[in-house]
Amino acid sequence: MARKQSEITPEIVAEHGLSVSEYEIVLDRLGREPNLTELGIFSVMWSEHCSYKSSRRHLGKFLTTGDRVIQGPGENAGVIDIDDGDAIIFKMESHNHPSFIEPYQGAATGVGGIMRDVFTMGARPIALLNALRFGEPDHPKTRTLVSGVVAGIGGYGNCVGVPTVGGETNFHKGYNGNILVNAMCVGLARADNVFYSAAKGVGNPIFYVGSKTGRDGIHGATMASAEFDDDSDEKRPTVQVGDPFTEKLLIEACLELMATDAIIAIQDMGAAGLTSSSIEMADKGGVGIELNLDKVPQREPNMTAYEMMLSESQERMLMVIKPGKEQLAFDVFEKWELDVAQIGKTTDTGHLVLKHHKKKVCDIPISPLADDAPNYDRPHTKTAPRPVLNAADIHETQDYNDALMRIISSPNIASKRWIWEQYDRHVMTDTVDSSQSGGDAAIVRIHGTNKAVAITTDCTPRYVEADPYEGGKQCVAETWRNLTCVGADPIAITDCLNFGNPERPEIMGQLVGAIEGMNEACHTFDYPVVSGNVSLYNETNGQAIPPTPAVGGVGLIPDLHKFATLSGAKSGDTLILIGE
Amino acid sequence: MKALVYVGLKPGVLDPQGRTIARSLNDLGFGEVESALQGKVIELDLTGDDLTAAEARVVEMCEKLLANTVIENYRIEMRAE
Amino acid sequence: MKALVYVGLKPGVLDPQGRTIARSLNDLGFGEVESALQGKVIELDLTGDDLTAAEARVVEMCEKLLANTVIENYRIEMRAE
Amino acid sequence: MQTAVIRFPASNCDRDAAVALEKLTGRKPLIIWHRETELPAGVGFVVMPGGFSYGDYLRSGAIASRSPIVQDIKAKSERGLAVAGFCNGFQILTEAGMLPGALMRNKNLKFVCRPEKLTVTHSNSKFTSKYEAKSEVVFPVAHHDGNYFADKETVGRLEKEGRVLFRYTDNPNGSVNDIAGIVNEGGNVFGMMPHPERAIDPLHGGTDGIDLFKSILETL
Ligand SMILES: Nc1ncnc2c1ncn2[C@@H]1O[C@H](COP(=O)(O)OP(=O)(O)O)[C@@H](O)[C@H]1O
Repeated sequence: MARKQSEITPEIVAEHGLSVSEYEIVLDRLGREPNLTELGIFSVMWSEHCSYKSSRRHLGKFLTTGDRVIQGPGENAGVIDIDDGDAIIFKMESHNHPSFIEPYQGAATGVGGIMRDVFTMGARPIALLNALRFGEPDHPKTRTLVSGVVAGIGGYGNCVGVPTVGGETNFHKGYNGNILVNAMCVGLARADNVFYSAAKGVGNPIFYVGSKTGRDGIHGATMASAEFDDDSDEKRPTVQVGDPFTEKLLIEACLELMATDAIIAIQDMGAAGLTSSSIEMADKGGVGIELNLDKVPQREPNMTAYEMMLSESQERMLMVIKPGKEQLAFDVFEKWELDVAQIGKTTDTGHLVLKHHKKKVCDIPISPLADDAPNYDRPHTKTAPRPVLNAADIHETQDYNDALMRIISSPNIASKRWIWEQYDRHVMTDTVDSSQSGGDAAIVRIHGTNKAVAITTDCTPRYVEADPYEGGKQCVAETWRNLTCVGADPIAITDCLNFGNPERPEIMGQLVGAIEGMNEACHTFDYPVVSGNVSLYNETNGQAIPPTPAVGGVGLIPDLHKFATLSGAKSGDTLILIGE
Repeated sequence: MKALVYVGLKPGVLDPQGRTIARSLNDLGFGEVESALQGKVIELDLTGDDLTAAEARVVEMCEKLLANTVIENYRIEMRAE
Repeated sequence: MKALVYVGLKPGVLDPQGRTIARSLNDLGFGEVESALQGKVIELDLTGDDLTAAEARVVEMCEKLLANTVIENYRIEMRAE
Repeated sequence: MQTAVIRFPASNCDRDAAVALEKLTGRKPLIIWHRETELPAGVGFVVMPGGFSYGDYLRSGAIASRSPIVQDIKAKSERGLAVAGFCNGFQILTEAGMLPGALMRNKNLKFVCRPEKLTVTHSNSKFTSKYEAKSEVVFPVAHHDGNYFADKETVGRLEKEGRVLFRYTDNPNGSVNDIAGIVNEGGNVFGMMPHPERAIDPLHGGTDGIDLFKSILETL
């Protein structure tokens, strides 16, 4: 491989977010200097987002197994058994930063991404939820952010035709500079037809399906490097635009192909699209991968290998097809009018090899990319406990009417109807209960049966801020209670851990405390974590967001003749208070 | 006075609408269509008669509301009529 | 060759988008905006080089798909480049 | 009675419509792909389902309305074939010229999803014969482009000829004369923005939609 000795300067390494010591490991594992494409690949694989380098060791503490767990964390989404051969596949994910930059598209692509995680595994998405945190209502940016985010979530979910059945919305000044947009998707599959990402077998064809690859979302480093910018007059936007129409076609096409036995492995192209999807598939399957980038469907001319590998264009999937089933795959995807191409094959080299314009542009061993990813034990300090409020110190209000008015007019308590009325809650005609009734959890019937899943998302950041451990416990417990309240047996949770900069010990302390508290609740309830996502560095000018471990819970209602809802109370009914 | 504001996606931004339009024109037998882009035109009726001053204000309107400058470009055309 | 197709609402058809734009501009302090209309521009890349023949085809595209003549008017601009 | 549901790319209420038809006819409807050029013989009632055909790009329903199967359905409807379009299906029928007028962006520019009260204007139609005239029903709405518009003359004709079958009591989208659903001159092609197919099940959306299906199915 021809390369100039000086190609990778310390500045370029730094622009790629790799520390000096991380780059040392790259040099050591490769036994040479990487070229720019290879460096880009290491940088995204070892990014916080892909490698969970600050949180991995702590996430490992979570209870992740249980009687009903078919697949815990580690795949695109978690899978649980809901009897009769049915499985529920679900996950929650953040799209915080993109939504702050461009609220409509950021939120929309967040919904698209989480749905792909779910249907990648063979599930038809049946419900969406969203947990939103915004700044103060009178902050100058809040109004635009709220309306953009809500329109984006609705715009995507409504078009794809998956009901958005619930969520939560908070306003707090701690989110003025960093809003949180967490989306959860729940899908339904047959337990014996779940698809995984391990690319098994050598010589099997690799298919690319979905939208063409453009220069979307390729970050900083490329911008700075003139070599990669043909028309430098126009600074390239890093915002990705969602195309729910293509997503809908992808869902239908993938589910149609999944009903045959043509797919060996499948993975959606999320963050760092082609890079992380191909490496994860190869790593899990213990194989190598060779891709011919000339075959990648491209939206723009003159794309470099670097750009193709780092592009975050949306609505794309990578799959390993059984030899002999290529034509079947082409037929299905072409019927659904999707771009499709055979772009490579699995190999026995254990390497990721990329060819572009007949030249080898990348050749790196896969195992270090995945296994040697940094895994830090960042220093963490325990959050100092706050003094407990003494009830006696709080004066009784003189005017209960006024107190009540103040409570119900607070944006956090007030009706969220303005939001959920923009979401199609009824499509698929299995929504039994949703935001509309204000019940504690949404209820979605399993199509054609008399059972249902109950779904909720919860988190009270001010509790977590006061005491991460207790607050973490509370988030999990609240989902448990909300599911129980509608008559469901809680089964498992997903989570989205939104925190500030983990390199600050006090922030790391919040993260560790919350995880440990959540985990205690999980053990107490026998309520495992089956999937999740971590979003760190949510801070502006050194001001971190309130710690926000959003939890999504799923439970089963075995018999729809027995469930509870908020609607239906009549005057004269008896009210009963249970608990302390 | 009138201002015509043309708003379109920046080069490189995915235009799903344009793509879909081009493909369906092809399907309808218009094979000569290679690609399509969809943009917006906003026509504003303005009071006053100082075109230059008005244009500066329209730029402000674009930045504040009419265009989403994260993903869109705009172009302004002023007319006296 | 390029064709620019401008599609706008016919006079008399209520334009909720335009009205909202005008109102929000007023709210943002742009009192000079009396009214706004929102339309579409569709830019087509076409093969071939006979502008006149191509324009006739674009008219057909408008009638068949690009404009809904129940509520919309269209205008075509051909460019050689 | 054999019924059919047309499936366009990004239809998303095709299953909803199929469930409703199966429940009310006892027979699975045919699901017909938009690229088909001819409706199979024996189909007596066609539903154009809701959704976002072609992403609602260009205009809602526009691209779908140009697909091959719609041309065949249009021709057959001129000879009496019963057709109903709900939501995106209604948009497709207007774009195809099978019903007058157009569906524009909701007046407040927002997507709206809620149960909506409607008045059945009269029961002298193939689609409302099972309802009492002037009765009130609740169907869910879920749309972004449901603002029905037609020029004065057309609206006048629709009203005079009794072709407005449903009206909103609390207009959610700015439709002229609160129009929620209309039929063609022949009385055999019907379109509405609300979703009767989402109102056939007490656990989901109520059951007020059943009589609409019963009305039309009975005539076949
Ligand atoms: N962003 C949202 N998306 C969908 N539904 C929401 C959203 N925010 C709130 N809701 C719904 O509004 C209802 C009330 O929410 P909330 O005020 O959080 O009450 P509670 O804390 O009792 O669940 C719930 O049913 C919830 O699902």
